[in-house]
Amino acid sequence: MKMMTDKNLTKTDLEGWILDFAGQIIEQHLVLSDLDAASGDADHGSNMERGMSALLKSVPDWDEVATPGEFLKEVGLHIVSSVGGSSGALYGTIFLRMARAVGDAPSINAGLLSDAFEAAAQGVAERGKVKQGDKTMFDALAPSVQALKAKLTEKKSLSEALASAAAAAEAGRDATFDMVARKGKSSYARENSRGFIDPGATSVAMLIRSAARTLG
Amino acid sequence: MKMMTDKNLTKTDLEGWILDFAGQIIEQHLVLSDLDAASGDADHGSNMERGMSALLKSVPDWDEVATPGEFLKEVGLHIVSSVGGSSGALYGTIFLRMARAVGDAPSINAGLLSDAFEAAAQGVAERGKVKQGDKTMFDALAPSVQALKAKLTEKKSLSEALASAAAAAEAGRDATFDMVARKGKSSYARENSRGFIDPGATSVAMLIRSAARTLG
Amino acid sequence: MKKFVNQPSAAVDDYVAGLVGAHREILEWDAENRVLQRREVPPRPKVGLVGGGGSGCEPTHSGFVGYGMLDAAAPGQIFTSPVPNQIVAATRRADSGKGVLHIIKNFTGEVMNFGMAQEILYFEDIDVAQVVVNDDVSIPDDGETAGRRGLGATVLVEKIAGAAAEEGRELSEVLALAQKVVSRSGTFAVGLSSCTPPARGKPVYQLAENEMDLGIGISGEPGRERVPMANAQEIARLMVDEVLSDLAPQEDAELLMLVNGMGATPHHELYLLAGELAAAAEAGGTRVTRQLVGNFVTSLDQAGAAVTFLELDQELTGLWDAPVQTAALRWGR
Amino acid sequence: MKKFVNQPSAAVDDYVAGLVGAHREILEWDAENRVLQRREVPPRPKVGLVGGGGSGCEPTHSGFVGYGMLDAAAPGQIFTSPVPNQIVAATRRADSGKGVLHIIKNFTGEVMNFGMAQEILYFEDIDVAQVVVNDDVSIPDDGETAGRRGLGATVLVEKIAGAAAEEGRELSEVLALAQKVVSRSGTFAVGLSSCTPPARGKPVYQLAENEMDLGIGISGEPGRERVPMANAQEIARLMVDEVLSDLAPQEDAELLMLVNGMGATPHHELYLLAGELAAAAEAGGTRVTRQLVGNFVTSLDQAGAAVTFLELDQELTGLWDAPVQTAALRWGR
Ligand SMILES: Nc1ncnc2c1ncn2[C@@H]1O[C@H](COP(=O)(O)OP(=O)(O)O)[C@@H](O)[C@H]1O
Ligand SMILES: Nc1ncnc2c1ncn2[C@@H]1O[C@H](COP(=O)(O)OP(=O)(O)O)[C@@H](O)[C@H]1O
Ligand SMILES: [Mg+2]
Ligand SMILES: [Mg+2]
Ligand SMILES: [Mg+2]
Ligand SMILES: [Mg+2]
Repeated sequence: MKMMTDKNLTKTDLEGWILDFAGQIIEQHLVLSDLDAASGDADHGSNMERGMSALLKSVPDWDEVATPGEFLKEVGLHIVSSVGGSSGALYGTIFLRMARAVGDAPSINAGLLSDAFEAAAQGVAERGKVKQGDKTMFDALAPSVQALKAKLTEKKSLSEALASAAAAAEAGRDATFDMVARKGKSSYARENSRGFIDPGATSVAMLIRSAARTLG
Repeated sequence: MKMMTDKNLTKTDLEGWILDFAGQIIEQHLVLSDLDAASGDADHGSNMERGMSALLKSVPDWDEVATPGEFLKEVGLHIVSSVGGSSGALYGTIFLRMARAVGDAPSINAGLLSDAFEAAAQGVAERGKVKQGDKTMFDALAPSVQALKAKLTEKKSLSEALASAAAAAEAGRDATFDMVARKGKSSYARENSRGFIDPGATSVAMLIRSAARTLG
Repeated sequence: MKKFVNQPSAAVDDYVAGLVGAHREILEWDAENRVLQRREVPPRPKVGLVGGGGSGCEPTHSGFVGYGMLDAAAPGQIFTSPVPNQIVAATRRADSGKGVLHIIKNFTGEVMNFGMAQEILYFEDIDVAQVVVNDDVSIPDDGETAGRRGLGATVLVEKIAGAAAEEGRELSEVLALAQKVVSRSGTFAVGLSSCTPPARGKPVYQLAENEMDLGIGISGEPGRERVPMANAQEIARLMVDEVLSDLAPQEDAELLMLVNGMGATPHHELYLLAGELAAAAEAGGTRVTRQLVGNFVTSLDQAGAAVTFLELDQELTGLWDAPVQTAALRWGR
Repeated sequence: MKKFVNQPSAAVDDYVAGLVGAHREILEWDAENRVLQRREVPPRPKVGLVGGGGSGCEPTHSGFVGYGMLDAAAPGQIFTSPVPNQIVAATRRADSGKGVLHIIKNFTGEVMNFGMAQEILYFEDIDVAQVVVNDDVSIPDDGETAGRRGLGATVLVEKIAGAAAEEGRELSEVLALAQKVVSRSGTFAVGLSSCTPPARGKPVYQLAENEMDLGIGISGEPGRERVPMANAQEIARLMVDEVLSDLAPQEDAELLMLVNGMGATPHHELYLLAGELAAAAEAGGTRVTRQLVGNFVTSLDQAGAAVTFLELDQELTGLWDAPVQTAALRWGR
């Protein structure tokens, strides 16, 4: 459907991604809060919804924003300054690190996109002092980045690679079901956090699925 | 069953009455509180229960108390100082006024008992600034006193007169169902107080029924 | 029932023990007479102030015993007014030769038991005056009820009369001030839930999830009418309208506003409501120059709130601002 | 959901409006930066104190802005820590040249957002120190969790560090005192109900009628374990045991005890519980020499209570007793 090639994503493409993601979040926010209710504080959906609604309102006014890097930075700053909570800092970090990674490139090819996602995952690991298996969004993000990289190394198309990344994110999300949380508010529930899917992993899986849908 | 005549009630007879009444209250106190819950503050049963339990504990120690008047006064003081609330003041008044009416008579005949009940009703009317139809205990007490007096005037036995008084009290109690409260906490509910039986009228009906059972 | 309570029948005693333990510098419990009293007898004679009423409405009156407010309080059982003996003992304690003011909330039980206490005190050498607080505008003044209940104005009467007594004024002046506060106050309360008396173990009544109860009191009895739940601004307008249309303060009046939680209403909601209440009052032209927001005249664990307005003048404002040091109200010391 | 609230998304703004309106002499709201600050800039330079955290825990931190406690607070959305921009603005406001102490409750979101604020502030000419409050003994210190939460000790840190700052002490000293309070404090909380965030409109979780939830926090997340409801004395013993076995105060230690309601727990129950808590603590040989009882670190409309013990010394006691004048804590002025 898209007329661009696999390889060169513009600011407009990224905007398509983020608007799609924002739409998903706004649609699903009650589900995300319900997931957070199981062992957290029941606000992941409303946090993300607040940030994404504000973003949707504000994006049309970003006249100055031309490059993918500027766009990602604006998204990151916007999230940092409107979401709050863990997810505000973490989603903010995701986009700010992606922005740093893409620099002032006028467009993003598959390799750069993969580097940007890797930087994002690295950022979450640092900011959250988190590793895989801690039952957080990192359990969706890390495997999706690995899948993306692996597919691209195998010279698959970006479309295929992103599809695989989305599937990996969803598998990672589902794998949090059996984990015991070691980070974030759910960790206070210890053993009782088992048997629920992590809300942040769920929203991250939505983010990557959106990327596959809009950027692939 | 009783070996005494109709006419001469001793302190021991009165004690039988009050102990019977106390037992009834303790057994029925949840019902009384539930009645009070309909438009009052749901405590008439627990108020009366507290007073009657304390009374039951204390009666065996009233060695000095010899005359019916002394006994009634002791009951009244005891209620005034342990029940609190409207019913504490009102039941206290009932027994203190009865005590005043019987004075230091060594025993009570039917006429004196009738006078004592009349004084009690008068006391409630004064203390509560209440009249018939206000949906209070007075609606059970007043007709029972009238019935008692009427039967004795007709030269019926005390037993018969008390039975008639108890029936009148119960009819008065039931008549409160359709009334709108004008006194006490139920009066705040105005129209909404209709359709419930008044708790104080219910406990007073128990008091007179007890009298019929034990003094008749 | 889920409460921090031991034996329901010991709820009042256990509470008093905790209160006195936490405020030893202020309070003392006379267990025999069941009177809560100021630890320190005032250095010079002053008019004594005595409050009393059913428990479950804390911090009324227990939390208001101390410098600048009450000298003694007589707590009854839950929702049951104290017995005359307690009131008599509290009065004796509060008396330092200048007489004692009884502050009575207009509830049948309270009026009757204070009345019996006064009959007893008649024989003693203590001047006793009484003020009956009846600020509840939800009860029509038509003689068809037990009359307007004493609600939030009780706190204002105790604070203002207390400050006057502390200044050394005479009983007649303290009484006149208390009556002035009553005549210039009105309260309206809204319930969002019922409450659960410990001895009962279950709520007094049920409110549906979408209902609120207009015109409630402070002992769990149902209110005047149940209406659909509304938002804070709508509720505030309704409450302000109920009070100010009855109180009819002067245009431009300075008002003291007490926003009172019924026990289970959190700080966040009370202040949010306070903002809407002040806005609604000021929209009518009055000025809200003093505010007190918190759970002060409660009904156990009931959710809900009441607003009390007092039309101030310079004297009342000065006495309100005067120092106070009690368990529940403290400033200036 | 039955709450005094308008648009759920405006709950924080509407609350702040009410709070500031009721305490104009103390507070000011910087709406652009979303910072709640002292109206009066201190007459001479002092260490600034900044608190911040998710809303819904009021009066923490909003009710503690004022003389002797915080200079500014950054309230987040309900149960959501503030964003870095707010914290940066609050820090600028609190700075009067002697540096600023950030008081951070140990929650992931709070730690990360204060962390991001510090990265920004790094480029400004303001000394910033931080104390992370983590007094919740219900969380094992085994590295398998986000770590002990910051609960009731937050109030003690803010009061004691605030008094030290007011005395004119340097940032390093104020920080050291704050850390000393943290290291000598422990808290354990028990929930009797869940709570209802306005945006959610229904309770976070359900507790059965006969259950209580041990080891809860302050943002509605379920606690450590659900056990059958017990009476106040049993609950108090359990709570005291949890805290004191962890804190291990010296034999004969003097303790400050904060008995904190979670939002919907009435005065009557809190003081009743306080009596049992003090008795349980003193049965172990310690002495409870200071008490504070009320709803201070809350979780919206949750029912329940927490106890915090602080092992006092002369310096801490003196700073605790020093004057304070905020919306929620006031004495000595
Ligand atoms: N230390 C951490 N590292 C990575 N992700 C985390 C960490 N802590 C929490 N999260 C993620 O954040 C999500 C919760 O976000 P949210 O509910 O919006 O914030 P909060 O926990 O502050 O209420 C969790 O589901 C988890 O995926
Ligand atoms: N003014 C009054 N005169 C006579 N009886 C009254 C009056 N007010 C209340 N009562 C009686 O008292 C009963 C309530 O007693 P109780 O519940 O124990 O006291 P309270 O109303 O103080 O809670 C009512 O059912 C009514 O019969
Ligand atoms: Mg959350
Ligand atoms: Mg009653
Ligand atoms: Mg009662
Ligand atoms: Mg949160």
